[in-house]
Amino acid sequence: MPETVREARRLREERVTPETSKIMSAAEAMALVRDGDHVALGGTCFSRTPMALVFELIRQRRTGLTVSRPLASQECELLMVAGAADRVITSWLAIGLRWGLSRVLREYVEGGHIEYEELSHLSLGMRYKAGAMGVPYLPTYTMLGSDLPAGTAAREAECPFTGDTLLLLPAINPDVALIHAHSVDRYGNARIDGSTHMDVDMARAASTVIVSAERIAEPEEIVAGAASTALPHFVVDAVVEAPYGSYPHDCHDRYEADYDHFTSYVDAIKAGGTAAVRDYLDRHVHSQRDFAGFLGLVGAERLAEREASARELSTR
Amino acid sequence: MPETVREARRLREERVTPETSKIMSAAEAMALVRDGDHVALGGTCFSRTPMALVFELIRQRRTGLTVSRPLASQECELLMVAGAADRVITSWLAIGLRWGLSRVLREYVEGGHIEYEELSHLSLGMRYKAGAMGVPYLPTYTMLGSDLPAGTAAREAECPFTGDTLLLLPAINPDVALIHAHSVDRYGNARIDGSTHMDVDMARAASTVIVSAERIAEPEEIVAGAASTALPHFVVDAVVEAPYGSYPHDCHDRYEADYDHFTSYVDAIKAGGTAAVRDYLDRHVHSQRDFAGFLGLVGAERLAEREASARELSTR
Amino acid sequence: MSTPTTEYTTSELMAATASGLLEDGRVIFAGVGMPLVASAAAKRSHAPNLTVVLEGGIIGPEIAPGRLPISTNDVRASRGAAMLTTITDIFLYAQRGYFDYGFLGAAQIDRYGNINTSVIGDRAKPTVRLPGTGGANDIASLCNEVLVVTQHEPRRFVEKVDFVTSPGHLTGDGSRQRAGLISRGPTRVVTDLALLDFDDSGHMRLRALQPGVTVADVAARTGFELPVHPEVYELPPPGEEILLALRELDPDGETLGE
Amino acid sequence: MSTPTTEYTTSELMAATASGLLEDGRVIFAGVGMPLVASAAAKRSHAPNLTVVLEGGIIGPEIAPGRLPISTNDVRASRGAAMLTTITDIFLYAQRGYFDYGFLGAAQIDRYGNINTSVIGDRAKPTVRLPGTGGANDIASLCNEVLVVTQHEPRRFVEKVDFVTSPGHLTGDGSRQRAGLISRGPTRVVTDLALLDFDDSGHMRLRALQPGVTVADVAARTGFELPVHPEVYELPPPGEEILLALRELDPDGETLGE
Repeated sequence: MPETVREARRLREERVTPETSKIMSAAEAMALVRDGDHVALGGTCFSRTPMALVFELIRQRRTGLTVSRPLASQECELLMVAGAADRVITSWLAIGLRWGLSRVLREYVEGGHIEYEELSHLSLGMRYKAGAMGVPYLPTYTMLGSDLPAGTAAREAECPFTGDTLLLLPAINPDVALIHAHSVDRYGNARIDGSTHMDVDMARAASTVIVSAERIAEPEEIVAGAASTALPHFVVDAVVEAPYGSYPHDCHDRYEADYDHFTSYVDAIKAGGTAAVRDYLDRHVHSQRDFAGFLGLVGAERLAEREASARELSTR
Repeated sequence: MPETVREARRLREERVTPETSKIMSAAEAMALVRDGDHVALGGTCFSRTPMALVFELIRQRRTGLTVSRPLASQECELLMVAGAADRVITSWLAIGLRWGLSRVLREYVEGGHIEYEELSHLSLGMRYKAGAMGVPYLPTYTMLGSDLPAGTAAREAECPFTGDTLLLLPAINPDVALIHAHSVDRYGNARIDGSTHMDVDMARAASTVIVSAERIAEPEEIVAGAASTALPHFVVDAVVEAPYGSYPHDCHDRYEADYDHFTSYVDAIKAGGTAAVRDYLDRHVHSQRDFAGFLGLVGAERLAEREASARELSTR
Repeated sequence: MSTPTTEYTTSELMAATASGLLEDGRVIFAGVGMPLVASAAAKRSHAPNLTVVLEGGIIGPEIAPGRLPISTNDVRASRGAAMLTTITDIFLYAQRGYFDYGFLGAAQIDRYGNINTSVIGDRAKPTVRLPGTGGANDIASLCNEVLVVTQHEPRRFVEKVDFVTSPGHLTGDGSRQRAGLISRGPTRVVTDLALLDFDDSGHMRLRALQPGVTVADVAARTGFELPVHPEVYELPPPGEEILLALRELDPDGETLGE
Repeated sequence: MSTPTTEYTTSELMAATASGLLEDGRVIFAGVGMPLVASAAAKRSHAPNLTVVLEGGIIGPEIAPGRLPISTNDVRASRGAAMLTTITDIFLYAQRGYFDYGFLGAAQIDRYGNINTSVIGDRAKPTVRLPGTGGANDIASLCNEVLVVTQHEPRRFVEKVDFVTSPGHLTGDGSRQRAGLISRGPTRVVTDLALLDFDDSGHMRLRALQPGVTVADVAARTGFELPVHPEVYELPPPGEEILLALRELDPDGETLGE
């Protein structure tokens, strides 16, 4: 990762990202990630996780990654057990409240097998935002007085205007951001429906940005909803078409998460420990040529059922 | 204006803004503004200016105001000549490039009749954003080395992480923000189409927020486009229905500005100096009971023509 | 639901008590699980103009009965919302002072209302690695006042938390303000045994008892000495309206079953 | 247009020269007026994949012929854009390093490329109060490199600007970097007489001449001593393609009439 925001800026200055087609396969896009990179993952918890890209990253057996994410979930368990990630920066890690503590997190942290940095949600958000704004840090009043800052790069400082105690959060400029969007045109102009979580800041902070999307839109469609464009083309380096690209996680207004899938996954871990996660990876990732293979295992019927479930909830 | 962001926070903490109807007339809403307040005006240059509210503020003969705005235009000339504003904070003031230098600005600044603080666009944006984020300042790399910071509240500081020279911009927390939106529900959930300029930050920074809108929407309509809501109800204190509420300025995708109106206005000033502005105010503001009176002078035909002109440009 | 409203689970009792603390017309930042159910039920009963805010960047969701959100970001959580923004942005609203209440659960809470959801044991080499703060630290740091709801067990109510994830009154006597925090911190803790508040020094105090519970019962389940308010009183049992609202939202007892 | 492309106005000449500096595939932050017309014309001729950005928060507008924006925020300016965001946000993209070129006009410019659009005379008591910086200071501070287009008049090309609104190379010799600025500053100035660049010390220099102009002509219209590049050359007259593009955009000569 670039040491400073100025270095990140220099990398960005050197790069020309013209308005030309950036469409490629997930495999081609994940070849842009190098061992040891800091990879920021879009979405949060089991929502709008760039799962098609994460599966491909694991399939390509990338190693030594630092992974950051607002709330980490199954995808981070997979990345840890696959040996892809050896450092995680997040505010929280579990599958979801209903599935209890993460056994994988417990084993990896309690056993000292992973470097784990816990930050509050807003603090991580400020770090991405500083990176996106091109400033070395942002000040806040959060995390003060707690035991959290001691384990992080944050530092306290006195406000030169008011004398207040502030916590300064230094910029994160990830090497790579992986984002799953609802639609994107071939140039990279991306649209995300619903909450954009921390995706926009993490992408703009990153040196390389890969966007997968439920579908490729025509540029005219992006123009027609220009006020809803989340990322402009010049932020984006690669565009990947990935229908159901967050599955088994959810995608706002498109499909609910596959809660039964999570339950089977967690039950298997309860019974077999992290070996069950390796089995999961063998079956769902390594035995499959691509993400479509995994979706084939899930089956069209199940996908349709999760879509119907999201439609039932819609008030739009 | 509250001295610090903490004081602004205390004011906001004390206030309860429940989800109940906040609809009132422009006259009632402008009665919330006190002499001497810092009033931030939404939109920029001749775009989406809250003109119905500004006209009412002048009609009520408020005085001693500090007015801030990203690019100031005709509305600030009117506020200066009306004697409402005696301090202006902006990055630029003229009607628009086509109409040359502002004679009013020249007379008021060169004659020492107004306190005038010039900040760069981003610097003013950072000051509103700090106020909106609830932090005492934000750091940037802009304005360094130029002659602009000397006349402002900004100060240089060394970055504690990188040693870089940074310019720290202190928060502005206006007493009042006046915003013109495309639609708003009775609770204050407001939608702005197109660029939101600096409106969202200035509103969230302010202690009192008054939103006028082209039309009042049903809450269900706001929900249906929830990702496009610019301001949530708890930020907003008053809701004013004001069709053509930016006129003679423009409103994105609704109507173009009335360029002929500007030309007549400027020609009159060229011929008669600031007395012509007083005539303009007498005719368009003080002789009218409300903004509808002004629109009546403009005439339905002209309004329709400006709407048609905006439609011709639409690619949506 | 066929269960009569004279019977209720421990969770229903806690949710009902917590719900009763919420004044109408306010804005509440709720965590998922019991805080969200209690808030949504309040909105369906005595506080129709309560605005619920969720950390996924969701303002004013309408929770569908039987479809309680499982996370504060999921498809269910954003149903019927008036505004959808980012995670970071929602916490910036909190920092600016827009949120009257923050509403949290707790794995461990101490005499000063400090909450631990990070690690049991040593930070560097924990005995149990918990999921972590999520937005809880920010809610505790930034919302105007903080409400906590948790079960009353000695292992939860400890002398001193192993790790301060979410700041309460720290070590009391103004230490919260001295640390630079800009909001009031926890004001009430709701449990299955009691309603607790905090004295002027920031120390937790027994304020009221759940029906049929004694002061001694509470003391026995609290891992530190708990002062008793001079006018301690007994809370009423949950009213019919709030119980029906809770059961409509959670018909299968997913959140309130125990 | 009936005017043959062998004839052109001074403004058309400047716009054509400026347009020729823009490489395809880049992102350009353009001010309204000649910078925008030159950028839009480049996009219609040799640089179809150029992305224009306007300070109103507008990314990738398609300018309608005959409907040139009058401000960088108006209804015309956002036509056909791929993204509409805020003013502040667009400058944050600049700060992050996304914009290859910033493109400005100038009321006054000095030997180090510093620009004044604020005041003639004393700041506190100016002789002429100009409209001010708008986003010009930010463009000059933050875009990766800055292009300037202005008429070549002695009152514009001054020894030292009365007020540094938009920083160029300040006092030369690395002073720009020492002030903390993070980008390169001005690299080229286009006028009706010449194309100027900057030497290693940050001093403006005559690089090329417009057709039929001599070095002496330029010196006579420049208010400071102007070094001449050892390989000074004559620019070609505007090509037919760019002139037609300019005239299609501005058929009534509103911007390029003089």
